Amino acid sequence: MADHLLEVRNLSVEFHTAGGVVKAVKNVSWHVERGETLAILGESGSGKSVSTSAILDLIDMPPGRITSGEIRFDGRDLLKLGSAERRDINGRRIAMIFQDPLSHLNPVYTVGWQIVETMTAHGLPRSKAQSEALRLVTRVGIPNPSDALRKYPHEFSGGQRQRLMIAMALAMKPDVLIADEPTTALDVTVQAEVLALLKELQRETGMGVVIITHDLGVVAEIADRVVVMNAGEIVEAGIAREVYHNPRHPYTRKLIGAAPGKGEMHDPLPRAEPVLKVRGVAKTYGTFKALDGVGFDLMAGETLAIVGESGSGKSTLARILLRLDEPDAGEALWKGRDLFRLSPAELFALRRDLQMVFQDPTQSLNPRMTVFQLITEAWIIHPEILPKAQWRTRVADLLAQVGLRPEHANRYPHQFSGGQRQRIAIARALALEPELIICDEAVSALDVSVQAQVIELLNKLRREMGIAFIFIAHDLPVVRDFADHVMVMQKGRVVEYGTVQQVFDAPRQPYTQALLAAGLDPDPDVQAARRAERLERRPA
Amino acid sequence: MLTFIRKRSMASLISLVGLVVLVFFLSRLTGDPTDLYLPIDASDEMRAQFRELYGLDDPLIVQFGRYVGNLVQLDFGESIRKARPAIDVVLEAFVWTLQLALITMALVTVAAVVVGSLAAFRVGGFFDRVSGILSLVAASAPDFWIAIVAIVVFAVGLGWLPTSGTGTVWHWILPIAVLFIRPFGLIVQVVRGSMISTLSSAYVKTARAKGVRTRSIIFVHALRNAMLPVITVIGDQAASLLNGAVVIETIFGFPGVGKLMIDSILQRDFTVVLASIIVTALAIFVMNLLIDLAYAALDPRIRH
Amino acid sequence: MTEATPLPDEPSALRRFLRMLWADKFALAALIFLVVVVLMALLGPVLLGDVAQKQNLRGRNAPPFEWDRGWLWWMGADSLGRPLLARIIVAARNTMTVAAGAVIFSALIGTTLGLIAGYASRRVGEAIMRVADVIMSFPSLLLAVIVLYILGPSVTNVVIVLAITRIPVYLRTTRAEVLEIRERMFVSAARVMGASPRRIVLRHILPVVLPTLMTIATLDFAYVMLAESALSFLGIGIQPPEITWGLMIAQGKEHLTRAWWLSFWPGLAIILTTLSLNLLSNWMRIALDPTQRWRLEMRGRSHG
Amino acid sequence: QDDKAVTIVLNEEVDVMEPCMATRSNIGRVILGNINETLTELDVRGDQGLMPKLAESWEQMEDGSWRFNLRQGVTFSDGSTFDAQDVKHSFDRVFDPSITCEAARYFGGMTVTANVVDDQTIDFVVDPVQPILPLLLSLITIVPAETPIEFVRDPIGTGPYALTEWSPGQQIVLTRRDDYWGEAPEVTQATYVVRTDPAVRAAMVDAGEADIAPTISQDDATNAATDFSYLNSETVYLRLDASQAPIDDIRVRRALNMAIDREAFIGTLVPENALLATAIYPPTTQGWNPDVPVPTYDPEGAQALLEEARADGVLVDTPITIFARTANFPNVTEVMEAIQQMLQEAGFTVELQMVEVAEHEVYYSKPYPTDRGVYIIAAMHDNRMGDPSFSAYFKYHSEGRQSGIADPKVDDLITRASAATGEERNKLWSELQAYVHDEVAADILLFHMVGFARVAERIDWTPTIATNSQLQLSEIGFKE
Ligand SMILES: Nc1ncnc2c1ncn2[C@@H]1O[C@H](COP(=O)(O)OP(=O)(O)OP(=O)(O)O)[C@@H](O)[C@H]1O
Ligand SMILES: Nc1ncnc2c1ncn2[C@@H]1O[C@H](COP(=O)(O)OP(=O)(O)OP(=O)(O)O)[C@@H](O)[C@H]1O
Ligand SMILES: [Mg+2]
Ligand SMILES: [Mg+2]
Repeated sequence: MADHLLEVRNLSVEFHTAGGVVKAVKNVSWHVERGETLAILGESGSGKSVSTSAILDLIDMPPGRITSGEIRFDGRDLLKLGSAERRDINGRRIAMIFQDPLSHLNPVYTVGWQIVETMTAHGLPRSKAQSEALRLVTRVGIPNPSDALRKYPHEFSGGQRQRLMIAMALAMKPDVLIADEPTTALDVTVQAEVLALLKELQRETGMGVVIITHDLGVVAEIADRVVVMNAGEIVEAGIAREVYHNPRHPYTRKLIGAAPGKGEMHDPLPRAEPVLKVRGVAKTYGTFKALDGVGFDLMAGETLAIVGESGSGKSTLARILLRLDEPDAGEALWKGRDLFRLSPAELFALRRDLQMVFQDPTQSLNPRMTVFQLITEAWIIHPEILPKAQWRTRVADLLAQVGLRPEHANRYPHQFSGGQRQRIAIARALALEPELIICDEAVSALDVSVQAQVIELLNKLRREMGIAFIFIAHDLPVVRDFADHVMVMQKGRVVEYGTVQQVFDAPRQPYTQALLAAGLDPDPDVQAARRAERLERRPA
Repeated sequence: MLTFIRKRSMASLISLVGLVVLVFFLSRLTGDPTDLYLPIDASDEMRAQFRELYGLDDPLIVQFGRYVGNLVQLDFGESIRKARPAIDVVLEAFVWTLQLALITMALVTVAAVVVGSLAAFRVGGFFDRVSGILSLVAASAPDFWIAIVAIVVFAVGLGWLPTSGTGTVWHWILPIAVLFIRPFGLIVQVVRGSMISTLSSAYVKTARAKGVRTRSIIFVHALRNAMLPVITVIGDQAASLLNGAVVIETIFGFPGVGKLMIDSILQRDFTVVLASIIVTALAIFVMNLLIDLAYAALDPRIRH
Repeated sequence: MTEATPLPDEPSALRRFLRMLWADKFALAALIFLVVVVLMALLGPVLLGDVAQKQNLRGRNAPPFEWDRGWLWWMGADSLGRPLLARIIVAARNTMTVAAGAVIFSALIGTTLGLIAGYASRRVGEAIMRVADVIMSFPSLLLAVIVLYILGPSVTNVVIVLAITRIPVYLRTTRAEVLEIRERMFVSAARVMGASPRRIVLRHILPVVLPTLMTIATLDFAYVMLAESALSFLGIGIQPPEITWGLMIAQGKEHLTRAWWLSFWPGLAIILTTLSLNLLSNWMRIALDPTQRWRLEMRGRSHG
Repeated sequence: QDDKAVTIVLNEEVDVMEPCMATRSNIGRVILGNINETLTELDVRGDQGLMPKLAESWEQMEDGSWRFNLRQGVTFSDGSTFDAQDVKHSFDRVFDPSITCEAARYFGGMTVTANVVDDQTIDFVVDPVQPILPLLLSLITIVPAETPIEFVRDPIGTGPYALTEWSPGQQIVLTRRDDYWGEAPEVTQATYVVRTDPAVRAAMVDAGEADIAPTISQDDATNAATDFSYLNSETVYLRLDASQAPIDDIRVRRALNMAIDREAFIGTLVPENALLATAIYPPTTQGWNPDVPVPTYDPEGAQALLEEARADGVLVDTPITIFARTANFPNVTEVMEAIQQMLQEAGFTVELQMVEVAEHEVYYSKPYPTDRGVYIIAAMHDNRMGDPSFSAYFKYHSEGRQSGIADPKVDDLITRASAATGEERNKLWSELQAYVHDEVAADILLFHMVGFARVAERIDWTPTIATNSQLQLSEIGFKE
């Protein structure tokens, strides 16, 4: 058998948990060549992250255990290497971009320091590393790069953090880059830039890229070959366009069929008195204007999608509406009462009506509570919702609604994959039966089939219970399928606002147009055509 | 930051005033220094004369007014016992205590952080078990017991070190070693506990993925995140050392403030009690301020 | 969407805990030892109260390990010829009352204030911290003299004194941690759900702080027992004929060079108790932390 | 290093170096006889009684006043010459109201006037006439006439040594003077350090860091070559307050005395060489009565007495608290616990409470607290002066500050004895001792205590009954 750049053979990983042994990865084999991009697709929780963590020796052992297999790199089995040799490979020859950037960045060091460290750890002199860091940060598109290096992770938006992670991983120009959902938190324009960046680096250095994603568009854009995982096993593997056009496994078929952005757009609801009227909201951090005169109307049962550049203030707006942060100016009238001027007691009565699903599922779930406790907490706080006797059935019900199994109720958040965690967070929000849910990138971490399921669920909730949504997302096909109105933000301001049809079919602002143009099609052929077109337009 | 320090100093001043008022009045509830200073067969005239001489016959509030009046002119009063300005007596002793406390805490901090971190790195491993038991024994061993055994072994038996007293650097070794033990045991445990949780966090994984050395994963990535509870405990231990290590000072004949304070309390030498409380309180306030600054320095999320 | 199946039954929490306890033999031994200590505390004074007080000047300072004298004498006798083993058993009650009382009170009060200081408004927090400064710089010995002079020496009053002096550690530790934890996203999530500050603090923040506090509290057990010994020794703590382990150590100190066992056994009792508490609290910290629990569950499976 | 230099390790901090405070034992051990001298001196090694020091001779005049002839050719360490003016100033200084000199306490109830006759002669007029004035003068340290009326930090005296260094908390150094009037002592320099812990003091001599540790603990005194015991003039006793029921009943007081097995303590909790006390002052005191018996240990007798009292309606079951001072003397707690048990066995209801010194003082001295129930106080009394007058008035006179009795006969005996001289004086004191002990059972006398000193092998020195309060360097020699 010819030597591949990186090859995983018959890898099996299991975890010990309270509920018994979980076989997270079963006999998985794949390989990647120099200059090639392998995409690993698959349902959330199917073992994508675990199988790649094994390559860098990042699985906690115990409780995890590699029960079989080998990982060949450079002619050696990584699983048999000593820690010093392992360390030399990690970060320098094989690098990784993690799924969940906030918790993977050390909160007490500046991002500059963390990027520089990647290089100094492998012997680069500090001064050289510093200028290199600046270059990298500029390259991944962080505004004010030299300032940014001196800032701490919590001072960045989700997308910015993701880009910083990418900068860190690329620092040593590795032979193999493992990217675990690298663009999940990015808006499409930035996503396009990042993917272009990856491709460019790949061309420059000939690195092999293993990209984990659930976004078929990303696969179409970048992948040469695809591996599809389900329940810990590889169910399908092959050339990207072949898999897309001739999926053999039913799961793959389902996955492809579920790709969003193909359905009917919503017709606008008849205009009525808005339940939420936001005017002139402003917020500055220090001298930085995160929000600048933002306003919009939202009617009952309506979905307002907020799209826009990463760092444009979408999450900040959400936090302010929920009074997690205090605004500097503006008002938000919920059924005529200004949310910003309510006393804590008055606010409490309204809390149930307004819920939020956070961008980062790991951090928003209390690690010491079981799923059952997490969900039922809502009913402890608002006992009028549900009598205690019905809790158990209702929890099972909610879990089923978000595509989880009832036995998951006794598990703790760390025992779930990223996507599963997000579903728990959604279930928790639903438990309160709110009138408005603010979803901050709530479905970004989900694979398309689950995403479709969740969107379907949200749609149903909207239809049946009249729940309104503020839907922060960067995934335009999803927005297109789900939203009634779309608001486009850039640099803390609203640049465009209109119905879905208006925004998608006739964007007025150049930024919106750029955004739409950057969207990816799940069909590799379509993407290849677009790429060719782009190349033509750009003078050589 | 300067405004923070200024605000804090003002607040601390209020605490200090509160402390002085509290100590002044409460301590006078515990008896009259006359009875302790004069021999028990002293005559009534002698007693009256003594009280008048030291103003003990005035109402308490008058005495307090006088004390505060002098205090604002930085006059801490005379020590009845030692017939010297109380502040001189206290500062003399405090310099010793301060040195002892600083040296001990510096050593303790370094040693405990290293041992605790390494123990946390391999939970349940050999090093963890051994250091765990040793540190717990250290944290619960009676210090005078160790002190005397140490003197008998190292000074009398082996003749390596002087038994007690001050003078050369050798004289410092035993007191510091004995003082070291308890806080060391305690802080090792706190460091270990705190490190276990930080070592399992996601950013430690990132560091591993970057190929960072184990040493720097432990001491750079995890440690700084784990230090928050640790410095609080270090502060607490330092405060109790600043308040004086009575037992150690007594046994090793170390002229520190702890022994001075307990003697003055037992002899009701109130001016010295107050002066030493003011001096140590100032030191403790400064230390707490430094600790709060350290919090902010360690964790950017706490900065405001 | 599929029809919801009802939730499966949880495995009984008690059984799970017992299994995890079985998995950690150290913790199990520690628990057994502590149960014995508690039994000693409950029954000792009733069963052995008289034996422990019965003096025999001719048999004073009898050395340990004289197997022919009856088991009560195995640890030797004190300077009044009373069997040490019996005395240690009887002293367990006062010792545990003082230590547990002081630790529990100070931990409760300190933690509560720390939670308030960390989560309430800045001004309230600052005020509480300045009060903590005052307590921290109020020398514990002076406090002891004041309280015990005014209220008289008794177990309760010693508990009060020791509890007050230990408050600042818990307070400061808790506050420092709360400041960090309150910024975490799951706290925001709870706020969005409308959780009251009380609920957030108790349900979401406290469990994260608790392991650290538990480590400190178990070590404080030793600290308090020894501090009580120092108080007794200075004549301002619990006094004979009441007995505590600390007092036994203090009394045995006089005879340290000739009859080491007088202070050795009670010292050992303190060390073992601390050790047990700490092993147990380490176990608890793992057992209560869902991300760490596998350590015990796994071991339980492979061994049991 | 000079091999005639010695280091002495003391047990108690020296707070001030003020000559007029030299009656306080921690200060006296450094100053008395070393830096400052007195007119007279009590012989504690032989039996010569009162000996001349700075006074060459003295006599009582017709009118009861005393005339002292002073030594000539004596200079202070600052070079000035010693004369009667210095004596007068020293004397006046002690009684000046603007400083509190402890020596004044021995002159309670008298007015003393010092009159300079000439440079070498001084008269003391005492009202009322004071037969033991020469003895009292062994307590007054002589300082130069220029000494200010405030506490000094650099004492100047006529003694063989001068203070050359004092770093509080660390050490005090005395250096031998070349111009001393008397015979030059062997020790050239003495360094005093303080260690509160007895085991450390003993260890220091062992380790060669110190030459003399005047007080070490009984437990540490195990080496016959270096460790000496000495009667230290302290007497341990339990003071009874005869004004409180049921202690006001003589039978109860007797029973208390009979219930205690004093012998059992000797060689166990109390050192072997300690003596059972029959007076509140040690046997070396003038007028000590050898015929007063130690109360016999007789628990049954005690019980019988109690029953008898109970039958007469005395409330013998009233709980009695023993208050004792922590760290008052070695093993104080154990001794008190043992006494508690002995009393309980005899049928008393006794509680024990150990208190710190300030609280102890509240119970010990008048006015006695009335809200603390019936109590007995354990105390230790020091009379090293060789005359009962330093004890009798305070402890037994109805006006005495620590007296528990009010007996006209006792008052009368004390008044007469204090004024008497010679054999008459001794007889009266003996009578008082017997009466107080046998007839009144005023208190429970326990032990005359002994102390232990550790002396390095090269040093030739033995402790005396005065060692507690005085340690004359001139008495220290070296073995060859
Ligand atoms: N520490 C752990 N303990 C127990 N089970 C775990 C642990 N870590 C992962 N698992 C389980 O392993 C399985 C695979 O997880 P993995 O993180 O690889 O999913 P994924 O494919 O990356 O999903 P996503 O797309 O949602 O990130 C999941 O079912 C998860 O529950
Ligand atoms: N605590 C803070 N301190 C300083 N700056 C902050 C802070 N929080 C957010 N910002 C800044 O405010 C801007 C808006 O952040 P926000 O999280 O709202 O962006 P976003 O639109 O949600 O982006 P993304 O899509 O990447 O999540 C960012 O530029 C960020 O750097
Ligand atoms: Mg994953
Ligand atoms: Mg965001």
